[in-house]
Amino acid sequence: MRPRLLLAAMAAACLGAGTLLAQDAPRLRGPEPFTREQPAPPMQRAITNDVRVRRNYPDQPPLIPHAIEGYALDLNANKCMSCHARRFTEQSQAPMISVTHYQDREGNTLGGLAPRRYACLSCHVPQTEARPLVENRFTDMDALAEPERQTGNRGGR
Amino acid sequence: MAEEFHVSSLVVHCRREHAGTAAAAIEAMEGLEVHGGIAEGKLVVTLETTSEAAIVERLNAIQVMDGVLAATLVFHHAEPIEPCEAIPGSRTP
Amino acid sequence: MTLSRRDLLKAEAAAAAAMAASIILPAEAQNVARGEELRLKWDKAPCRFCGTGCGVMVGVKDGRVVATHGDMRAEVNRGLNCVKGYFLSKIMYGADRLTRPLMRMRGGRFDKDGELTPVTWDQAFDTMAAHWKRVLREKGPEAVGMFGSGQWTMFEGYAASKLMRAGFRSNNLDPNARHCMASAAVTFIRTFGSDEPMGCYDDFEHADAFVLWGSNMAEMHPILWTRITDRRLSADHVRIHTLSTYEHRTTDLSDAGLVFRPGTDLAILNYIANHIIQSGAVNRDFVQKHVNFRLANTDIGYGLRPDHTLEVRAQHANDAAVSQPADFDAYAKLVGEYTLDRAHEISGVPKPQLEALARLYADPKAKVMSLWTMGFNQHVRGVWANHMVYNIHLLTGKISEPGNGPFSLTGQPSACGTAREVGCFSHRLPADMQVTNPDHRKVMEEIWKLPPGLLPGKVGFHAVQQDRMLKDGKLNAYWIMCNNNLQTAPNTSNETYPGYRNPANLIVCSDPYPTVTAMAADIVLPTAMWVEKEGAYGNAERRTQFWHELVQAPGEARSDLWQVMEFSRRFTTDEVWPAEMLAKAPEYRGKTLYEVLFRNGQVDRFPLSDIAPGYANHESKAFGFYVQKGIWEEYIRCGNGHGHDYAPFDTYHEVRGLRWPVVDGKETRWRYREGYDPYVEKGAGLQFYGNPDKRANIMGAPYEPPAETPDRDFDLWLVTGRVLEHWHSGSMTLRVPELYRAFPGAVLFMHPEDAQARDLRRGQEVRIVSRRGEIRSRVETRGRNHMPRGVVFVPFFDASQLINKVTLDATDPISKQTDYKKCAVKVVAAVDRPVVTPASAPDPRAGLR
Amino acid sequence: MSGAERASSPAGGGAEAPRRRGPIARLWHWFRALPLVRVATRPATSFSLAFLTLGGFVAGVAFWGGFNTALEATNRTEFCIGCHEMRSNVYQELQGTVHFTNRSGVRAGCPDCHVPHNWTDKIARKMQASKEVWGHIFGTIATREDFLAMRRPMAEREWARMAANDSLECRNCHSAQSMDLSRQNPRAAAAHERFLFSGERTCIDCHKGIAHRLPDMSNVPGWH
Repeated sequence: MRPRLLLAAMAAACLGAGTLLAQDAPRLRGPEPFTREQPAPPMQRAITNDVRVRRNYPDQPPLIPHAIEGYALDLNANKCMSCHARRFTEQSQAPMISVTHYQDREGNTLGGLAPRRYACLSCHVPQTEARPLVENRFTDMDALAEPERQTGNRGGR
Repeated sequence: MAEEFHVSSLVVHCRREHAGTAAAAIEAMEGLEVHGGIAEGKLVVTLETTSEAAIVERLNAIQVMDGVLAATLVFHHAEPIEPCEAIPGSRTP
Repeated sequence: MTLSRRDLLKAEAAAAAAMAASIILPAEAQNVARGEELRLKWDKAPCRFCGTGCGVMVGVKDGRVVATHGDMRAEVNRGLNCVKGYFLSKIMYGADRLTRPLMRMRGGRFDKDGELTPVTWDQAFDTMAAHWKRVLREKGPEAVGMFGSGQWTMFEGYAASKLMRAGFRSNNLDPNARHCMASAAVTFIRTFGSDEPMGCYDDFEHADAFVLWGSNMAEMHPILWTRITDRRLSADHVRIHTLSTYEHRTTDLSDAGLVFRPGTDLAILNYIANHIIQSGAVNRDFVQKHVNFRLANTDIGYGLRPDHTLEVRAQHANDAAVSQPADFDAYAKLVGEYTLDRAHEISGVPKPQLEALARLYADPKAKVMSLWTMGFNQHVRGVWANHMVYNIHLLTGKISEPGNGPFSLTGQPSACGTAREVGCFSHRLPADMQVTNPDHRKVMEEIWKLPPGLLPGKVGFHAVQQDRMLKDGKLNAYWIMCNNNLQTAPNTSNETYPGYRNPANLIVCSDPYPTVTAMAADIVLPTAMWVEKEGAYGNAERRTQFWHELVQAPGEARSDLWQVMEFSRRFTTDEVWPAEMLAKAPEYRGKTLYEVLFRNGQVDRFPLSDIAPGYANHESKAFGFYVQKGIWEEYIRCGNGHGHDYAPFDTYHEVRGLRWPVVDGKETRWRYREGYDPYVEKGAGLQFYGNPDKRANIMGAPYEPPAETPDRDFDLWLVTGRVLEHWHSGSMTLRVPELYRAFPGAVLFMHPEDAQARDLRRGQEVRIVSRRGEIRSRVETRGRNHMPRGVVFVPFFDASQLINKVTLDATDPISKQTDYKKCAVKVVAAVDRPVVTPASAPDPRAGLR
Repeated sequence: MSGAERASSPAGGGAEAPRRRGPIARLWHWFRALPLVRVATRPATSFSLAFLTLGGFVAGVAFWGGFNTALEATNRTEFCIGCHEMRSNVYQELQGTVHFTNRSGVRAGCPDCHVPHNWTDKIARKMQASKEVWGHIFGTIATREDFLAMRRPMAEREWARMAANDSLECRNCHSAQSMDLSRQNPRAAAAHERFLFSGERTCIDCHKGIAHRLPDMSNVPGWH
């Protein structure tokens, strides 16, 4: 057992970043050869650090930076709203749902959360610590409008 | 709570004959700007405020103006007033 | 906060409002502060993911998509998108986009066992053409095939269909929509004589009750679900009943969640029909005027290979689609066996729940909308299930009117527009016409200006059959476009992959990304996607939506439309048509297929100057005419005047889609109903005019068990499906970091007590084993799905956990659609053992004992 | 109940004496006939005082032990989910939560949250619980529908009980004193600091529906 572990560690150290890429690829592309067995990676932990994530563009729904496990979202109760509804934001210090959420399909402003917006998780999703397998080269409008501000900012995300 | 700034936009349907005066009244309000649509009776208006409450308040004020039929919110975006780099989104691995 | 960012946002806010009000702002107003460089160009496009067909506004800056948001003016979604739709901006920018054609090479030459190597388009196409010609010469048209897509634009599907049927004279064209909604499509035709729903999304705002048959809309059709929840939460009397084999987010928001044993929905449906009859709720007048009764052949097998025991044993495996005329009494007698007790016994659903549902359908005052997707369609008796829900609506007359009707949801963005309307199935031509009907072929030969008798009348290989034929060496030239079939076909290790690697076959895959399928192909062609080309999609409510080319595809990537047309240049009629056809049309001698099919005086009718100013169009530029417009105007001749009317090309670039039939510029919301549908004769009230006698068919059929049922060795039901965050096998969504991190890998959803009984715990690695193969996954006993005991669920989006190595390639014998929802597996702890690469694939016939 | 059925069944006692006794009567006679019982029921004539005292003590211990054993037996999750109402409703829901499985494998069973740990409260709770036996016998929540209809009043009873005892059962495991705020996420830490440590709220005020699904929450303070 021990020698095999050592060997594996050495191999990993030698190959470095190149190996990383090679390991990542099959996960998004499937095993090569196709019939090879793939171990299942561990389930990823949820990100629960409460840190707001910058949006890619203004209309992107904010991501959920906290745990939502066990939160009720059914006909009886909507747990999200017990913090994010306007009247609870002072005690919860959570961001209020956007004012667009008070409008019905016809554009009329309502007294509370519009029923069509009730299923929060259709648009807002929590995140795990999983490292994206492939980089995404999307650039936001700031990058195009103000290229100088982007240096050193995008790499970290 | 951190200072926020909110940008939103409205379409204000007016009676055509009142569109000019409504536009002037809207322009007179703080943070509001009319971008066009006077001829069509559908004003394109942007709002800059520091809270959601202010948006709703202005929206209500516009709705009761003379000649205004309806004011519909189209767009809304909010973010803290600090520079974007300070938003610790980049801390996540 | 810098001034410029604020101004940028303000400019966007103003643009959004202007767009919503259809106001063109003066230039200086758009450029709030910084002038030209801040301006985003906004255009409409339908979402590229599901069949809902949400409207999206796409913001472009410097040739790149930089923002998207829900289109306020789109009637489908009125400004809302689901999380996938909100991230459309990023789907084109995965770092591993394919930008050059790749071909398996060794020593500078094509070699099936070589490595994928960058080549030029000419090298790739020349190699393909040489192989295609050899196969056509040696084996004939039945040995070439194409696997298309419900993600194709309508133009692409049309061009491909033309090339396959008229060019290569082969009907071996099938779309991935076969896996998705063939059962619905086939049953619409069998019942109403015309495909696609009679109602539309406007039903959502009118119904008193919604019944979801095996559909998890909260995850799979989230925006339509917002319209249902809106209705449910806005009107107190509205009720939602959801039937499923497990509980999920949709049942969370339903008034009743009925969990039944896999496959037993048939018994529930027949019980409801029986209840309607027994309680006197049959709408006699409606039935007398508008309905015929038929009884289906029974014991029809499971669409497996013909030598499979189950097929040999089945009495009507070879005439599964046949039915006999009957009358009300015969039908009533058949469903009379399905009493409440029996339905409960078979399905396991508590009686009060069954009774409440039956009463709802029987209540003449309640307007009921029935909805379904994969639960019904991916079903070895999918056609029957579809029939049975129509039966209920036809018995009660609750159909074709606001709030009342059966509605089939679709998974692919243009399953309706491309696969069904344009006719990309192996048995179909455009506008509901069938390849087996000589009159229909004649119509198409005339429209396509072909010599009479050119179009083949034999139904081609359907999706699963194509894989079997590839493996058996009977299909040797194969082009897969715009889908990931090696990941999504059933029983892939045994039935799909061997065909790809069969030395006799050349496999070509066109895709924007290196998918599982692409990496197993011999030639990989880089494809322009979504707004990198001009396109048209048809959604589930018959709405046709257009979009412009907004950005340029990376590198040498070209659209599927360009690829098909460019490939057609490499064949002359002499090479692919028999001499007697050329004798009938001597003017076509020596012409290329491109000239005959696309330079035919119709498709090439519109000049480049017709393209709306300010928009690129890479296909039209390449070929010198407005390709999409020419195709559209030729295509709409197939259905105009026959209940499948569309508006002229340019109209669709202006509007947010129109629902066909579009007659005199007006769309149709409820087909077959006077007052809404111009095809219904005055005074008739209602006419199912798709059938010659203008009546719909009630089809009686019994409950028959699934192909494979859990037993002592394989003791669990396996159900597969999708998740909210990932669509289209994850090929695009997994490349969006936010979507990837929301649901990074597949898991095995399992009841905690089932886990405990196997000494498993949440997060533990397990093997999921069937008689066909196995994969490794991780146990999930919590989260969005609540499994009943004995049933497990695994999503199929994850390329590292290919659950379709485990699934069974049983299909509905009538629609040929695969049943991905029912097979028997066992789940055991994954003990660490060295990874063994099997020398050869497992025994392919090891399907069932 | 099952005894009565057996007695009336033909296979029960066809060969027995003509005068058939009821099951309780038969049991009583059998009990009375036991030699030890016969001795015990006879007035003491020749036992010493010491013997009687000692005997009394032993009997007391035995009774106490038996009582406690019974108490313990009814204080296990297995006992609670012995009836289908608990097994197919609340227990199913519990299994999907952090109180059932978690990182360290500490599990909270039914009694951990629903039965107080100190003796007097426990006995009081047990006496209340006799009502649940009543409910079981009369089928108050025999079906899923009945259960769902009763969910709000039942939940309200538990919320009220926990609000009244300052969430005693939560605090048996989760002591405010033992919390390490640096290990909580900022949102939780801030909420605990502001509401829990100040005594303004008790656990159940915020943490409703953490082990079971919630009833209709309309008009519940803090819920939308």
